[in-house]
Amino acid sequence: MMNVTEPVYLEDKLEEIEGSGKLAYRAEVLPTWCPGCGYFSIVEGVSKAMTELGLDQRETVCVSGIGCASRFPFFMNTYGFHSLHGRALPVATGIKVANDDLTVVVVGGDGDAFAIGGAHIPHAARRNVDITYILFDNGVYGLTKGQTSPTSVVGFKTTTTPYLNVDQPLNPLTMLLSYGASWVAQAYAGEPHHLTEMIKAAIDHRGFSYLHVLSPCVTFDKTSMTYQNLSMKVRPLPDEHDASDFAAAMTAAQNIEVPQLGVYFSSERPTLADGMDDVVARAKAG
Amino acid sequence: MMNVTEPVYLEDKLEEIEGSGKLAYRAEVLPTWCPGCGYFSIVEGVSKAMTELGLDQRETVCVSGIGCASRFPFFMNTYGFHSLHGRALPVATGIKVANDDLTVVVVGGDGDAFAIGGAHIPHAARRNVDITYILFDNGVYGLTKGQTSPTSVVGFKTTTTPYLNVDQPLNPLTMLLSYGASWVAQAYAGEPHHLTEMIKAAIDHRGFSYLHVLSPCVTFDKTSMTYQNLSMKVRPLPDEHDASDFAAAMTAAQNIEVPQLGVYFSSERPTLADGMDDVVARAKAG
Amino acid sequence: MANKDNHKTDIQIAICGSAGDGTIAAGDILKQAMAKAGYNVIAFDVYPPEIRGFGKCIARARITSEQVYSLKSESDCLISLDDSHAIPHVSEVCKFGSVIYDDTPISSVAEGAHISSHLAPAHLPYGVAFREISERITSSARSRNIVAVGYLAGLYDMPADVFHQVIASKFSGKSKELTQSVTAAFDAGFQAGVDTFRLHFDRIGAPRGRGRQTDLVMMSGNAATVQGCLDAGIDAFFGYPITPATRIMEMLASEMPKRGGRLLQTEDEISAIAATIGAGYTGARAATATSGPGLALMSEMMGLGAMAEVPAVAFVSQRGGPSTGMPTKTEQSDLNLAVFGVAGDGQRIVLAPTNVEGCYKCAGKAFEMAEKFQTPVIVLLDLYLSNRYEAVQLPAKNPFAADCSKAPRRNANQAGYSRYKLTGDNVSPRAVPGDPDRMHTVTGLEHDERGRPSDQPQIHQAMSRKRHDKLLPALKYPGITISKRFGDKGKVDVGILGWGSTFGEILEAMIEARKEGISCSAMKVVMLSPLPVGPIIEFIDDCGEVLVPELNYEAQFASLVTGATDRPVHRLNRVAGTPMRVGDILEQIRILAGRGGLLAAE
Amino acid sequence: MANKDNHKTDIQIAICGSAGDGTIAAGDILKQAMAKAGYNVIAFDVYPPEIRGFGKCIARARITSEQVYSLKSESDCLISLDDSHAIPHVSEVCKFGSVIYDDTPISSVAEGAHISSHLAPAHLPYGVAFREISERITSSARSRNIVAVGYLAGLYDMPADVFHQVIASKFSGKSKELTQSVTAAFDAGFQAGVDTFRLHFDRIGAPRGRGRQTDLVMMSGNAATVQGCLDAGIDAFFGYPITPATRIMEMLASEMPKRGGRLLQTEDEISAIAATIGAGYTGARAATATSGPGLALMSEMMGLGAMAEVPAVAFVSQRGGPSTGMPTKTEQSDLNLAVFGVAGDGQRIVLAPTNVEGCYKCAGKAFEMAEKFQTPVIVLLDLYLSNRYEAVQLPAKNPFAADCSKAPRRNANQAGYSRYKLTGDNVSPRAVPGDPDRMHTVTGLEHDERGRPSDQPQIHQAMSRKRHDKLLPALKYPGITISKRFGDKGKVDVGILGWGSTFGEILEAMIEARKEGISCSAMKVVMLSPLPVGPIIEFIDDCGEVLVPELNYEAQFASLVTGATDRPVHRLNRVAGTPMRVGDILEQIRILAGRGGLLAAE
Ligand SMILES: Cc1ncc(C[n+]2csc(CCOP(=O)(O)OP(=O)(O)O)c2C)c(N)n1
Ligand SMILES: Cc1ncc(C[n+]2csc(CCOP(=O)(O)OP(=O)(O)O)c2C)c(N)n1
Ligand code: SF4
Ligand code: SF4
Ligand SMILES: [Mg+2]
Ligand SMILES: [Mg+2]
Repeated sequence: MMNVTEPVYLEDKLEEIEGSGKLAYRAEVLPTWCPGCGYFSIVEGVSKAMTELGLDQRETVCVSGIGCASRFPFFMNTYGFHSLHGRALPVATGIKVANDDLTVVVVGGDGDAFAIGGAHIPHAARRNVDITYILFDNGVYGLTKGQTSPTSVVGFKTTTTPYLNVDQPLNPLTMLLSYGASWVAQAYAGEPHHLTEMIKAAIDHRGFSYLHVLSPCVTFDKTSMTYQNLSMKVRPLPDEHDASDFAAAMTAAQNIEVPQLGVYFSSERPTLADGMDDVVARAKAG
Repeated sequence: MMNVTEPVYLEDKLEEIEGSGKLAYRAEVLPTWCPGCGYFSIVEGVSKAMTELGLDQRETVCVSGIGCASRFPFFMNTYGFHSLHGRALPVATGIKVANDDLTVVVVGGDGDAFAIGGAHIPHAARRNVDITYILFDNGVYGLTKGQTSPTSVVGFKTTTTPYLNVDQPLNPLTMLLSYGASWVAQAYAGEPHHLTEMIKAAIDHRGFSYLHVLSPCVTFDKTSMTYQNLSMKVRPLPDEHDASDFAAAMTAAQNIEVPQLGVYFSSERPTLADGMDDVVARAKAG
Repeated sequence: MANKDNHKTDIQIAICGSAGDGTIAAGDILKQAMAKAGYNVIAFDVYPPEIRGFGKCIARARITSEQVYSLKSESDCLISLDDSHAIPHVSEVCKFGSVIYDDTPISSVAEGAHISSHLAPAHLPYGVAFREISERITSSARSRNIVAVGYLAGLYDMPADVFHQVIASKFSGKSKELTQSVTAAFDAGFQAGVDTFRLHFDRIGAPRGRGRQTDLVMMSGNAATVQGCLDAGIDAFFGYPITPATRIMEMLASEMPKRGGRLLQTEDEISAIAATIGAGYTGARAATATSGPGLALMSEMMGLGAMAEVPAVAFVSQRGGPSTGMPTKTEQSDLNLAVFGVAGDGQRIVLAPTNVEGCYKCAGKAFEMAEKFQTPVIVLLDLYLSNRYEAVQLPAKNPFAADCSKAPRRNANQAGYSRYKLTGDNVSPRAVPGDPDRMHTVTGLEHDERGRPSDQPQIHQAMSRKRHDKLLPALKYPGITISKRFGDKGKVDVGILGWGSTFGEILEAMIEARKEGISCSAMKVVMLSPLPVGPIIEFIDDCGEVLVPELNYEAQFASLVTGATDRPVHRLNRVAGTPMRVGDILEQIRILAGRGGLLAAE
Repeated sequence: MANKDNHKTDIQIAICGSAGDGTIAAGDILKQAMAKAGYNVIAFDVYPPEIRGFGKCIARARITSEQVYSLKSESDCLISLDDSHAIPHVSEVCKFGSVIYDDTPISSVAEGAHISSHLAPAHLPYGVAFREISERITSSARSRNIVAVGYLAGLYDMPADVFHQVIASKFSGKSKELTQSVTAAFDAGFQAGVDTFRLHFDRIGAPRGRGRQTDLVMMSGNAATVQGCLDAGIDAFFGYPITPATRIMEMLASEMPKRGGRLLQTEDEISAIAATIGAGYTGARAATATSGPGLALMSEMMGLGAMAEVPAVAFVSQRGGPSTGMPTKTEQSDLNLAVFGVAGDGQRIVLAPTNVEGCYKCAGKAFEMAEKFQTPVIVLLDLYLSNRYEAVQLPAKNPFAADCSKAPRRNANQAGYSRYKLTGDNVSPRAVPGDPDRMHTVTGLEHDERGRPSDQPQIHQAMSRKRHDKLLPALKYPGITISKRFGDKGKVDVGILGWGSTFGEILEAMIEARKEGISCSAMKVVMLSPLPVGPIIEFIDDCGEVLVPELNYEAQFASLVTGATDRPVHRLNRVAGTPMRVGDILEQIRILAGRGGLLAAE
């Protein structure tokens, strides 16, 4: 497993991007993120995954809320909806209910998702809306310049917690599992290859897939979720891990000391659209 | 364990209430709920628990959102805040932050909590706000006359799902555990004695205590969460269950076929107020 | 009964009982039957507050041969299914009006508990053994409400057959026995009514225009709204229950799937409007429905709809406010929120129908406008309009256009597609996901024509103008009444300017006033945003004095009008939770007619 | 330099560079020092949009000996720390103004990339080796911004000592070496400036009034707001980050705990205002801060505050809208939302300060009023006011009252305590949790005096009146300016009616107009709800024509005023994302003065 302990700089990536032919899925404008931001690997990974999956750009929609992460749709050459802080999931749900043929990729930051958007995740998951939700977790509010987020560690010093954060962080993986998400995985911006594989699998999954991506904010977090720290901590899920075993997934997800990368849980069940088709069938049967 | 398969009628309870001396904690007005509503046992249980704990009414605040359940504060002779649909927890958090001496009991329905209020529960739990949250789960929207709720079972027929509900219900217990609630238990309106014990323990707990109460809506649910069905299904947690073992709690909570009653998880950790005191201390130390 | 024909009919029946008595059901059968018989019917039921129990229900129906616009404040007949609830309403029975009640209370009641001891001398008492008859005929007391309706029908010489038809259709699906026993209960009551000695004027006259029975249907404002959605071809609906809008979602939930439509009860109002906008973004016709508290929560997302220029329709049925307020009482106090409740200069279209037929029209047209102008559209109803029943005739053929979206020209240069192109009519050609090679991102950030975020002064200035100006043509939108004047033409002494459900009472008051020889006319304003300033100014300038009656405390519409026209108006505000009284409006008209320019005095 | 004293000073410095150049820091040192020196300073920094990168920063400071009210549209001196960003701003440098830039670019730059080739003939160029000097003195180029400030100070003959003091305090806490090297960099620049041959009028005159140095402090609107909260004894704060309000929470986060106060960053704005109201319910002084999008989300909870009559303070700093809009640009387009954005007739107090000192006053008084009138209070700021710096003098002694709550009388009958008692002043004695034997439940449902849910007509009518009338005395609240007239007294040709940050530009324009002999005066309205209708009408009736300049597209304040006064006004609206230009206002004044009554023409 290759570990990146150095930030990935945009400059270094430029030719690679151009060479890759992945530009089909990339807008002309290059991301305006800070050099070294983990998000570059994600936009990389998504376009690579889309290329390899051969997705049709005009049938693909990227939906986001507000935040650095949520700038994502502007950097993609697909249809995009840059919505409101915390509301990407309900917007995406509306899109899928109205047009189930579309491939919908939802992205957002940790604050966007677990703070202001917290009421929507359980329902997108339990309804098994057929979308892919990629969560950019940098453990901080980037766009507003460095406040604590629901995934910030205790003791984290920010502009709103100058005397250190005292709130215990949330555990997104156990949460998503408890919501009934039919596919749950974790990746790390510092491991672009694995990240890309995960993105492919997530988009491939029929139903609600949740991909949690650990991604350093090089500008507002020098102490906590840095490349240095993460690269030392992360491990792959043990080979013997059985992604069809919910209890096992729950147990693995409880290990917050050592963030494990890979697919925690994967199962097939009817999507929201399936359910709605049944409803229509029953209604027409009368 | 005594099982009630018959609805509890207000009339039958009247003298008992009067005789009980628990009226100290009861408003003169009797609850306006439908005769037989499971909620009567809860208002009973809370006043009984308060009597036995000898709580000071003027130092006690009952906070609620909107719903049949949320009418609760009007029926209590304590301070009360009947707030907005889904917002009981943030209101209660403000109350405790401002005055930590108060005993705060928050009540709400399944829709109030897990639909519109869903964003607030994770944060009240992770911050370990020192309040007691009693969730009246009847698996339906009572006050608005019978629509599906986040805990309604698949196949449930309501006015908004005339062709049957297709959304998989949420599992509040695993959710609250994943949020980091420091005390999680389940009770049943049909078992008033156990219910009262649970309420006492919940109020006793220092930190965020979550008590999930299964409570039939006799008016809008004739098929699903009825006294009949519940009384047949519920079981006590096995005696060997260790409430200090988080993993064990998680496992027990995953059993949705057989709702188990009792304390799933209980642990001591600093409350939000403790954390804020530390912050003040650090600030003053400079 | 030749005399019947040349005998105008205008009787109002009030049926009063508790939730358990089948009060609403009885009223329902009555109004359905009389509409079937070709009468003009306006009905409004009053429910107990949201919390369950044995609260009071009142079903009121005004049955007339001529077109009328509201209920009367006095009823001609009161039927008591529960004396404890009905007694306070004896006072609403007019002189020589009749009171029908059960003369066999289960137990001998306490002193004063029986309604008969509360009647005025001028009231005609009819004590009938509802319960006894019901028990005799159906071996249960549960049909006593039907017996009462039957008695009324017999007493007033109403045609039994239409009642039979209504009962049959109402219980279709239920067991045959049930239908039969209910019918039997009705007939027994009917006979009792026929056998009762009664005065001539109890009888009702002939229905208005003959042979129209078939196409006259009894409909509530909510039902008409639903029909409008269906005829406009609604694809998706997202809603969260809240009184008095819940019924809209409930009716759509049973109708839409039959047509392949999709409905989702969301986790809250924010997600309801978010999903509506998400669906609208794909080109679908989508809507949500809520009341004031829900609209408040939707405010931010409505602003996104305006900024990103996404079509969306929101039905908002007002109730008593502020906050949770009075969920089962009517009020018109969410106008400010509907028109002004958005961060920044986030305009949108706001329509407020004034009657049941208007609900149908506005509902359908709302989808057209949302699409045509790429904007959120709010249709502002209120509890009185949502739950009020009128006998209406819907157009034979579907009046709504299927697709009003301005699509990009086929062979237009697709490369640099500009979602927010500045065009002559300020509406930009709109591509949706699935369209080839017009990929773009919509956003709530200010943006250039391509949709790229920008905070350049000239761009914000140009886009602000675009978003404002593109809505103005809505004021000339075909097939819907934007504003309309009634009554005397030209200069008049008194003008009444109204909106929403209250306009029915306004019309009644104006008609009365003109009978009294006061020169006056009334104008209804259906489009509240953008506001038809021109026509309103014309109207105001034609009137010596202008009165604006509305059901709110802050005179929200009056202030809106004055703010937009620089014209002073007189305000008449009531917040009783009940419809405005025709008499109250009339009184103000008289005062204004009596002495002009008491404006200063106000 | 005797001539210094009788020489008025009014120079505006603009420092322009990219986020990495320490542009804002340089401007900060400059304005702090000049304020210390006793000058009147107004400063406003422009940041790049929220998303990170190397966007343009501009720090502008206007330094004067007399009191002024806004920045000038032209600067007297431009310092370029990055030519690519500064070049577009050469045009804002006035005739004979100076442009200071680095004459040693790292590499030989491309044709036209150097600012010197963009100067106008009338500009005085000063090429200085910032980078070289910085590297020589501090062996790093990072202090070139300090060198530039030093050069400016030397060039303009500013007192070096105050700069030394500011640098010292700014870097206190940092290493001693750092402070020394920075000071050294300043001195090197200063010397270079002194040694530069310069024209007389570059020198600045004496500061205004002597010996006031000490009590003059440089403060931003947000900082003044924070000071107001602290002096009013804020107990609890709940907020969610959003530009441009975030700084309020951030400053409170470091100050409140020192005083034992508690601050919580909540999960969203709904919980922020909910917790604020929860805290207010216990009797604490609590507040939140947000911008338009957050206020939209708070709308429902604000309505609860109004209905349940709970004190709460919300600071709302406006930015470009609608929706996410332009987060780093200023605008005044949330007035409608602040005043009308609530379901039902849910009134509240809305205050809009017009300058930094006003932020302090309004912040403190907001807590008093919220308590006294048992209501939510919105303090409406905007980005320009939040981030604008002024040299202000805060009152020597704390001007805010500690407890303004109307408590129940000790020996009042405690049994049936009525939380919502109807009283003479419409304010009910308020018990809070902990008070003995006054247990009660507050609610968003309509309620009787005891707080019991009720939808009785007379109760709703009475409570609606109570909630409306209780706020009216706020219009006479002591110790705060509700509205105020400036300029010519009595009848005037032109009146300018303004609110919020724009009033600075309005005053400047009025002063200019009067210099031109136009009879005019200006009125600022600080309380937007309830609106001081009386004074406004008086003012309007004194003016031949009234102009309402504001930074929004829909003329929100103008419509509010007309709606409340029946008086027409002229509208001047700009949505450039930047402050209103004094020249634009002046031009309108001239037009209006030139020919009255062109109203019809409008
Ligand atoms: C309703 C609303 N509240 C607050 C904001 C301000 N805001 C923008 S992004 C953001 C949080 C960003 O953090 P996160 O979601 O973790 O994304 P990141 O920037 O870290 O990628 C906030 C609070 C907003 N735009 N809208
Ligand atoms: C913002 C808002 N949306 C909707 C409603 C309408 N409403 C009142 S209670 C309720 C749900 C009640 O269900 P639940 O929370 O399960 O409580 P229950 O009545 O079953 O005890 C709804 C949707 C409201 N009052 N406010
Ligand atoms: S602020 Fe942090 S999250 Fe945002 S772009 Fe920069 S590095 Fe990435
Ligand atoms: S409706 Fe259901 S929940 Fe509400 S009071 Fe009646 S039985 Fe209880
Ligand atoms: Mg983040
Ligand atoms: Mg429920």
